[in-house]
Amino acid sequence: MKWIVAIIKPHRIDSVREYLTQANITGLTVSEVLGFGRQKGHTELYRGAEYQVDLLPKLKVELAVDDDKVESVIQAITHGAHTGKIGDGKIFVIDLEQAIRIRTGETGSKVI
Amino acid sequence: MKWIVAIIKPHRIDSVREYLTQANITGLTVSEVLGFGRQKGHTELYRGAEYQVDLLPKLKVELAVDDDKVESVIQAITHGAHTGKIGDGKIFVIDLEQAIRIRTGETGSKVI
Amino acid sequence: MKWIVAIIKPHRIDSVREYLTQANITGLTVSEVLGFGRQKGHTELYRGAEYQVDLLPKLKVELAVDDDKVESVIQAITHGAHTGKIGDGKIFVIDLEQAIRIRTGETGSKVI
Amino acid sequence: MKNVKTTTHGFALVGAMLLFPFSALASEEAVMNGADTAWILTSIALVLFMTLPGLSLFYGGLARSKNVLSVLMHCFAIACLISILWLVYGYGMAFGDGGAFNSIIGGGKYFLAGIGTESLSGSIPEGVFSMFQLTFAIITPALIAGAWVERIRFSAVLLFSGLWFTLVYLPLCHWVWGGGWMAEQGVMDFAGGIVVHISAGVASLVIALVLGPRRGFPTSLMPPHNMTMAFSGAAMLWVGWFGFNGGSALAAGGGAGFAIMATHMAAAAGSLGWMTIEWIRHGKPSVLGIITGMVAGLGTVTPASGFISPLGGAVIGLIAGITCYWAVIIIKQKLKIDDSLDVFPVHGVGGILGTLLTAIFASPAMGGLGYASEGMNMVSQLGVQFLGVAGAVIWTAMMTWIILRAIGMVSELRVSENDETEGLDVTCHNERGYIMENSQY
Amino acid sequence: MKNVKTTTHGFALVGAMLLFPFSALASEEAVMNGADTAWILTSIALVLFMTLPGLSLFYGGLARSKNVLSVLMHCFAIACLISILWLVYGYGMAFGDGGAFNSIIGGGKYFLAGIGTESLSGSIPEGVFSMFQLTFAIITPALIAGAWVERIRFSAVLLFSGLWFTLVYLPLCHWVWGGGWMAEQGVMDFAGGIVVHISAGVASLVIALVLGPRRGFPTSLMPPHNMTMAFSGAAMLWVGWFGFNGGSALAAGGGAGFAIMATHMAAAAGSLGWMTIEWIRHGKPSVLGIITGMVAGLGTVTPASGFISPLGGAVIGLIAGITCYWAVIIIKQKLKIDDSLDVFPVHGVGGILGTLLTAIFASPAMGGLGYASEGMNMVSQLGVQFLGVAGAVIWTAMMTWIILRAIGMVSELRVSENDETEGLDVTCHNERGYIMENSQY
Amino acid sequence: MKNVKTTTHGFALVGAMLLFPFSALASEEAVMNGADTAWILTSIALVLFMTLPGLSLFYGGLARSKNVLSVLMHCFAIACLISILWLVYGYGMAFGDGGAFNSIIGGGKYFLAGIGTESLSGSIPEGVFSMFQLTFAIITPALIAGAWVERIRFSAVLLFSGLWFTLVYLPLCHWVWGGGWMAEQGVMDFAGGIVVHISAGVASLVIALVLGPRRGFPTSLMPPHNMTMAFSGAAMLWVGWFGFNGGSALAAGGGAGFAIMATHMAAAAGSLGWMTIEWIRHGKPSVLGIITGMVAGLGTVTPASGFISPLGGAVIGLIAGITCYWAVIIIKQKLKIDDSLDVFPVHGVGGILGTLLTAIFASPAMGGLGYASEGMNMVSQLGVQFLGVAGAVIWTAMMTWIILRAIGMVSELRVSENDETEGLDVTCHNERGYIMENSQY
Ligand SMILES: Nc1ncnc2c1ncn2[C@@H]1O[C@H](COP(=O)(O)OP(=O)(O)O)[C@@H](O)[C@H]1O
Ligand SMILES: Nc1ncnc2c1ncn2[C@@H]1O[C@H](COP(=O)(O)OP(=O)(O)O)[C@@H](O)[C@H]1O
Ligand SMILES: Nc1ncnc2c1ncn2[C@@H]1O[C@H](COP(=O)(O)OP(=O)(O)O)[C@@H](O)[C@H]1O
Repeated sequence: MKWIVAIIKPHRIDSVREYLTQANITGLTVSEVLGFGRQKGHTELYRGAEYQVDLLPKLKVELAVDDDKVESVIQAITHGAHTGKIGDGKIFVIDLEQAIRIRTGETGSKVI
Repeated sequence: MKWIVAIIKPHRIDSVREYLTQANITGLTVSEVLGFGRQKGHTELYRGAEYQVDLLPKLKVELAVDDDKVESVIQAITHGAHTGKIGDGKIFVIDLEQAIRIRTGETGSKVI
Repeated sequence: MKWIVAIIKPHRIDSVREYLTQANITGLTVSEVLGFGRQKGHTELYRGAEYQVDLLPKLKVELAVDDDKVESVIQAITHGAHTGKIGDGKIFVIDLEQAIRIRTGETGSKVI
Repeated sequence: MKNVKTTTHGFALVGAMLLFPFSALASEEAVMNGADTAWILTSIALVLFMTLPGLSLFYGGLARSKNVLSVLMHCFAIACLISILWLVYGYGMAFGDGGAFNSIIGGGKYFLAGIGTESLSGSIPEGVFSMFQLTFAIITPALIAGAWVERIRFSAVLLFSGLWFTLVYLPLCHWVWGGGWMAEQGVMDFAGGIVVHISAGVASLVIALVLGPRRGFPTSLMPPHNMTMAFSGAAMLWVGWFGFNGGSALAAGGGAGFAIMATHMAAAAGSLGWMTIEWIRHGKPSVLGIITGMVAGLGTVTPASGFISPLGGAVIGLIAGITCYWAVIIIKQKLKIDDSLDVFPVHGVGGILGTLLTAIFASPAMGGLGYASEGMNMVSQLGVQFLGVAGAVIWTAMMTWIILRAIGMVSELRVSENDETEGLDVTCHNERGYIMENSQY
Repeated sequence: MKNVKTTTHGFALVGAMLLFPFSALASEEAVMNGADTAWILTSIALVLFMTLPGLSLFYGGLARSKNVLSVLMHCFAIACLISILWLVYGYGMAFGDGGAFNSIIGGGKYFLAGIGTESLSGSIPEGVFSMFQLTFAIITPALIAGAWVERIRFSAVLLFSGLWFTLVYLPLCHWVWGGGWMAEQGVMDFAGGIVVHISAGVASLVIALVLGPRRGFPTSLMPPHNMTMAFSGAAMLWVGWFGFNGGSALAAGGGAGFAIMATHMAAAAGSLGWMTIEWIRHGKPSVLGIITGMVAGLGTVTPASGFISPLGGAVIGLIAGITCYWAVIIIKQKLKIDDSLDVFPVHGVGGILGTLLTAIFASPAMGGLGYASEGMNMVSQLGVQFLGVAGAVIWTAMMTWIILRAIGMVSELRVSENDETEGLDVTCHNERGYIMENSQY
Repeated sequence: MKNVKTTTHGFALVGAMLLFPFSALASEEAVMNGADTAWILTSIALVLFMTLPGLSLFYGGLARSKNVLSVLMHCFAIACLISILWLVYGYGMAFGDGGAFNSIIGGGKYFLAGIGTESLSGSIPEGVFSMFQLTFAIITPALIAGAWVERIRFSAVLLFSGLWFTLVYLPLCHWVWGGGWMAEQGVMDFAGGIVVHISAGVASLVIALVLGPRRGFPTSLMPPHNMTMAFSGAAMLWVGWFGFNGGSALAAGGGAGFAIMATHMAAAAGSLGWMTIEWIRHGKPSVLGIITGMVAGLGTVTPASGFISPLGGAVIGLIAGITCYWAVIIIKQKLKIDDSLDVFPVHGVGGILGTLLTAIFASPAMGGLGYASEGMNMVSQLGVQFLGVAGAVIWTAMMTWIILRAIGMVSELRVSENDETEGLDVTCHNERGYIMENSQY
C-alpha cells in the first residue's frame, strides 16, 4: 500500500474528487494548509503598511491506496487539479506499511 | 520507529488520549481535517437550495512511536476511538527513519 | 528523497523560513496543528469553571527534499525553531518514494 | 384604564401622586405628551435591540460553535411567536380590564381591537404603550433559552414558550403592572424584577432539572465558542437596558434620568464586583466574568431602578456582582445543575435580591425616592416585597413544571444523543454557523 | 414649502387633512415641534443603523468569506458617495420645487443652500427632514449590492450607484414624496414600497441578467460564510425599521406607534410564514429562512405601515413570507437567475405586493386608517397603486439597463475570472476578512 | 440665543450666561423641556453605544486574535471604572462650582448628592445632563486603549485610566465646558475636539513612546485579525456619533439637525478622501482605509459640528481624511512609533485640525453659524483656538508622562516577553476569543 499526499489548489477539489471517484477511490482525507513555492503570493495593505503574503491557501489530500491503484490515482489527481498555471501543486508517494479500520479491527488493503 | 496516522471522530479525542496515556505515550500532534468515506454526510439548506455535505469533520492524530510500542498504540487508539458506527476512522502505519528534538538536537527513539 | 515533518512553535515560522531559504529550499507546506507533549499548557476559566488546555497551537512544516539536502534542512529548521525552551518541537524524517508536479507531470527530485 | 394606567410599569400608579403629580393630572384630561411618546418610541427600539441581536449574541457566543445557530433561532422564533400571541390575546390579558377577576387576570382588547391612534395610556398613545410592553414579553421567555441550549428540540421550544407566556408571564405581568393582586398589595417592581427576571430565572432552574444536563456535563467543560460575540451581545444589553429601565418611567423627564443613572451605576459596580472577586480567587479577571457581573448588576437593579439614587444603584450592583458569582458556583459547580448559561443564578437570584433590596434603597433614608404606596416604611415594604417574590417563585416553578410535563407527554423534550453530539445547527436547522475560507469548495 | 411638507414621506401630504389636521394646521404657522424633532433625530440614527452596520452585516454574512470585505466595502462606499451627492443636488432634486416640471423632477437647494437651523419642514427642522430622507437614499442603492456581490468591479459599483441614484432614485422619490406625478395621482407609499423596495428589487433583477451569474452558479452552491453575522445584521434591520416606518409618520404620536406595531407584526408573521413553509417542505426550519421571512415581511409592509391596523400588518407579513419564499425558488432555482442575495424576489416582489395590498388593508373595512386622497375606495385606490407599481417597474428597469450599458461601454463590469476565483477581498481591496490565531506569523 | 444655542455641550456652564441667554433664563424659571430631554436620553444610549460595543469592536478587530479579548476587556473595564469615579467625584469636579478656583477646577456634588429628579441643567434634568457627560468621560480613556494594546498589563490599564481621568480629563472638561479658563477665553469646542480627541490623541503618543513598541514592530506586520469586527465597530461609531455631536446641542431642534448633518457629511467626505488617496497611491482602496477615513472625518468635525454648515462639514471631513492618512504614514512608517492603532495620527491630529478649522468654518462668510463670543472674527477666534490647542497638548503630554512614570515606579507597565508572545487573552485573562468547531474536545 502507498500513502499519497497531494497539495492542490483549493478550488480544484471538486474536480479531483470526481476523477478519484471514477478511479474507484472511496476514501480520502482533506486538510487546509498553506503552501510556499514558486507561485507568487499577494500584497495586503493596512493603513499604508504593505504586507507580503507568500503562504497561499492550498488543500492537502491524503489517501491510502493499494499498490496497483497508485498510477490511476496519480492520473486522477493530476487531471483533476491541473490548470496549467504555476501553483497547481504536487503529489508525493510514501510507502504505507499497515492500515487498520477502527470500527472492525480489520487490517490491510481491504480497509482502504 | 513508526509514524502512526489515525483519523478519528472529533468527540473521541479525549478518550483516545486517555488510552494513549495509559500506554505511556506522552507526545502527539492533532489536526482538524475533513474526511470522505463510507459514512454519509448531511444536507444543508440555504433559501431552498439543498447542499450535500459529504466531507465530514474528523481529527487526524499523528504520533511517532518506537517499534515495540506500535501494537499497544494501535490498541489504545482503537479502543479510544471505537463507537461501532460507520465513520469511526482508520489507523495508518508508516516507517519513520529519524526523529530529532529541536531543543536539544538529540535524535532517535529517546526523542519521542 | 525524504519527506520531512517538523512540528514547531508558531512564532518561529518566519525564522525557520529564512534559514530554509538560505539552505536553498524553495517549497514547503505549513499547517496549523495542536500539539501535546512535555510542554505545559494553560488554564482557562469560564464563570468559575477551570479548564485545563494541554493541546497547544503548533505549526507543522512539511517538505520533500533531496537526500543530500536532508542534513542541511534539519540544521536550518533546528536553528530557526530553537528557543531552548520545552516545546520547541521535533523533526521527523520519512522516506519518500516519488514526487510529481501536477502542472507538468514531471517526476522525481527536480520537482521539489 | 385609569386603574391600569396608574399601575403600569414605571409604577406611575403609585408614583403618580408621589412623583409625577403633573402628568397624573394631565392623564385625567387625556392629553398626549409628544416628548414622552418620543422617548418611549425610542425605548421600544432599545428593548427589542436587547433581544435582537443583544441577548441572542450574548447567548450564542456562550454556546459551542456547533449549536450557535440553534441558540439564535430560539431567540428569534420566540420573538416572532410572542409578538403574534401578544396581538391576539397577550396585551388584553395583561393590561385589559379583567372585571371581577381583575386581581387574577385581565381580558379584552383581543387583536388590539378598539385601540386607535388616538387611544391613550397615561400620556402616551396606547399603541406605543402596548408595543413597549411587548418588548418585555419578548425578552422574558428568550432569557429562559439560556437554560436549555444545546439539547432541546426546536418544537419543544415553541410549545413551551407559547404556553409559558400564557400561563406564567401574562398573569405575573397583570398582577404587578396590570392592576392585579400584587399591585393591590403595593409590590414595587419598577421594570421587571419579578415579572422578567424572577420568572425567567426560576423557570430556568426547573427546566434544567427536568431536562437534565448536556451530555458530558460536568466532566467535560463546554467553553464559549466566541467570546467576542458574547461581549457584543452583553454591550448591547447594557445600552438597551437604558430603554428597559429608563423607558419604564413612561415619561421623558428626571425620573427616566434617575432610572438610567441607577441602572448604569449598577452595571458598572456589578462588573467591577465580579471582576474583583475573580481576580482575588483565580488570579486573573476575565471578560466573561466582567460581562456576567454586568448582567447581574442590571438584572438586580431593575425592580429598584426608578425608586433609588445613583449611589443606591451602585451599591445594589456591587452586592449583585458578588452574590451572583457565588450563586453560579453553587448551582453549577456544587449542585451540578446544568442551567447551561446560568440563567437562574444570574437573573433569578438577581431578581429576588433586587426586589427585596428595593424596599431598602427606595427609602429616603437611603437616598431613595420613597415608597409607592402611602404609609409604607422599610419593614412593611420589605414584607410586601417578600410576598411578591414568594408568589412569583411558587407560581412560576409550579406552572413551569406542569408545562414541561404536559409537553413531555406529547413529544420528546430533548434531541437524540447523536444529534446532540453532532450539534443542533446541522441536525435541527440544516445549517452551519461558519463556513470559512478554504472550506468553501 | 407647504407643498413639500404635505408631500412628504408619511404621506402627510394627503394625510394632512385626513389624519393629522392639527399638525397640518401647525405647519401653516411654522411652529417647530420638539417632540417630533426628537423622534425623527432618533429615526435618523435608526435608519442609518439599518445600512451601517445592519444591511452590511446581513449581506456580508451571506457572501463567501473570500468576498466578505468587498460586500462591506460596497455598502459603506455607497453610503459615503450618496451622502455627498445628496448634499450637492440630491435633496434639491427630490424635494425642491421643480417649478413647471415639478411633476417630473424637483430642483434648487443645491448644497442645501438656503436651509438654516430655523427652516422647517412641517413640524420639524428642514435639516432634520433632509437627513432623515438621506438615510433612505443611502439604503436603497445599498440594497442593490445584494445582486452583484462576488463578481463586480469596485469602480463599477461607484459609477452605477451614483448614476442610478440620480436617474432612478431621485425621480421616484420626487414622484412619490416630493409632489411629483405619483403623489398627484394619489399613490400611497408610506415609507418606501415603491421608492425603496420596488426600485432596488427591479434594478437587482436587471443587474443579475446583464452581469451574468457568478462562476460556478448554479452547479456549485455558495452557502453563507457566517450565518451569525447575517443574523446580527437581520436583527439590526428589524430594530432600525422602527425608525424607517415609524419615523415616516414624521411625528411622535399615535401614528408612529401604529406604524411600528404594523411593522413589527409583519416582521413576526413573515418570519413564521417562511419558517413554517420550510419546515413543511424540507423538514427543518432554518435561521436563514426565518430571517429572510422577516425581511420579506418588513419590506412588504413598508408602503402600508402607516395606513393599517396591527392585525393588517400581521396578515400582510404572512402573505409576504409565503410569496417571497416561492419567488426565491422560482428566480434562483427555476429560472437560474443569479440575483445573488435574492434582492428581487424579496424586496422587489415584496414591494410590489405591499404597494398593492396597501389599497386593501388601508380600507377601514379591513381595520385600516383610510385612504389618503378623498373619494378613494378600495378599487380605485388599487388602480392607482397599480399605476404606481407599473410606473416604478418600467422606469427602473429601463434606466437601470441603460446605465449598465453605458458603464459597460467605458469599462468592464466584472472582475477577471482569476480574481473572482481568488476572491474580491484580496484582489480588489488588498485585505482579508479574517486572520486567525496561528495564521498570524 | 441664535448664535449660542447651537454652540452648546458643556459650554452650558459658561455658556449659560454667555451663550444661552434664553435657556439660562429658562433655567431661572426652571422649566424642563421634555422634547430636549427625550433627545438627550436617546443620545446617552447612542454615545454609550459608541464605546460598548462600538469602539471595543473597532479596536478588537484591529488587534491580533490572541489579544482580542484583552482589548475588549480594557474598554469595558474602563467604562465601569470611570462610571464609578464619575459618581464619586467626576461630575462634581468637571461641572460643580469650583468657587474661587473655578477657572482651574470645579468641585462639590460628590456622589451626585444634591441632585434630584427635579434638578435642571438648562432645559433638561441635571441627572440626564450628568449621564450624557459621563458617556463622554467613558469614551475618552477608552480611545487611548488603542495605543497600548497587545503589551500592557491589565492593572496598569486600570491605574492609568483612573489617574488620567482625574488629572487630565476632568480638568480639560472643566476648562472647556465647565466654565474654566478656556471657556473664559472663548475657546469653541462643540462636542469634544479638545476635551476628547486631542487629549486622547496626545496621551496615546506619549504612551507609545514610554511603553515602547510591540515585539516585532516594525519588521513583522501585525494585520487586523477580524476586519468584519472592525467594520461593525466603525459603523456603530458613525451612528453613535449622531448622539455625540447632535446631543451636544442639548436640545431637540434645528441646531441638533445641523450638527448631525455636518457630522454625517464629514464622515462621508473623510471616508472618500482616505479611499481616494489609497486608490491613487496603492492602486486599491481598502475597508480599513475607508473606515479610518470615517473616524478621521468624525473626530475632526467634532469641535466644529454645531457651528458650521453641512458643506463646511464635508470640506472639513475631506481635509481630515487626507491629513490623517499622511499623519499615520509619518508616525508609524517614518518615525516608527508604535501607537498601535494610530490614535494620535487620527484623533490627535484630527482634534487639533478640527479645533483650528472651527475658527474658519464657523464664520458666516464660510456658511457657518457664527462665533460663540461676541466681537470675535476669524483671526481672533483662530488665536483663541490655538491657545486652547496648545494648552490641551501641553497639559495632556505632561500629565500623561508623569502618570506613566509614577505607575512605572510601583509596577511594570508591560507584560513579560513570553506573555506578549503567547497573547494577552490567555496570559492575562485566562480565556480565548474563539474556540471553533472541532477544537471543542
Ligand atoms: N518541496 C516541497 N515540499 C512540500 N510541499 C511543497 C514543496 N514544493 C512545493 N510544495 C507545495 O506545492 C505547492 C505548489 O508549488 P509551486 O512551486 O507554487 O507550484 P508548482 O506546483 O506549479 O511547481 C506549494 O504551495 C506548496 O504547498
Ligand atoms: N483510503 C483512505 N485514505 C485516507 N483516509 C481515509 C481513507 N478511507 C477513509 N479515510 C478516512 O477515514 C474516515 C472514516 O472512513 P469511513 O469509510 O467513513 O468509515 P470507516 O472508518 O468506518 O470505514 C474518512 O472520513 C476519511 O477521513
Ligand atoms: N511522539 C510524538 N509524535 C508526534 N508529535 C510529537 C511527539 N512528541 C511531541 N510531539 C509534538 O512536538 C511538540 C513539542 O513537544 P514537547 O514534548 O512539548 O517539547 P520538546 O519538543 O521540547 O520535547 C508537541 O506539542 C507535539 O506537537
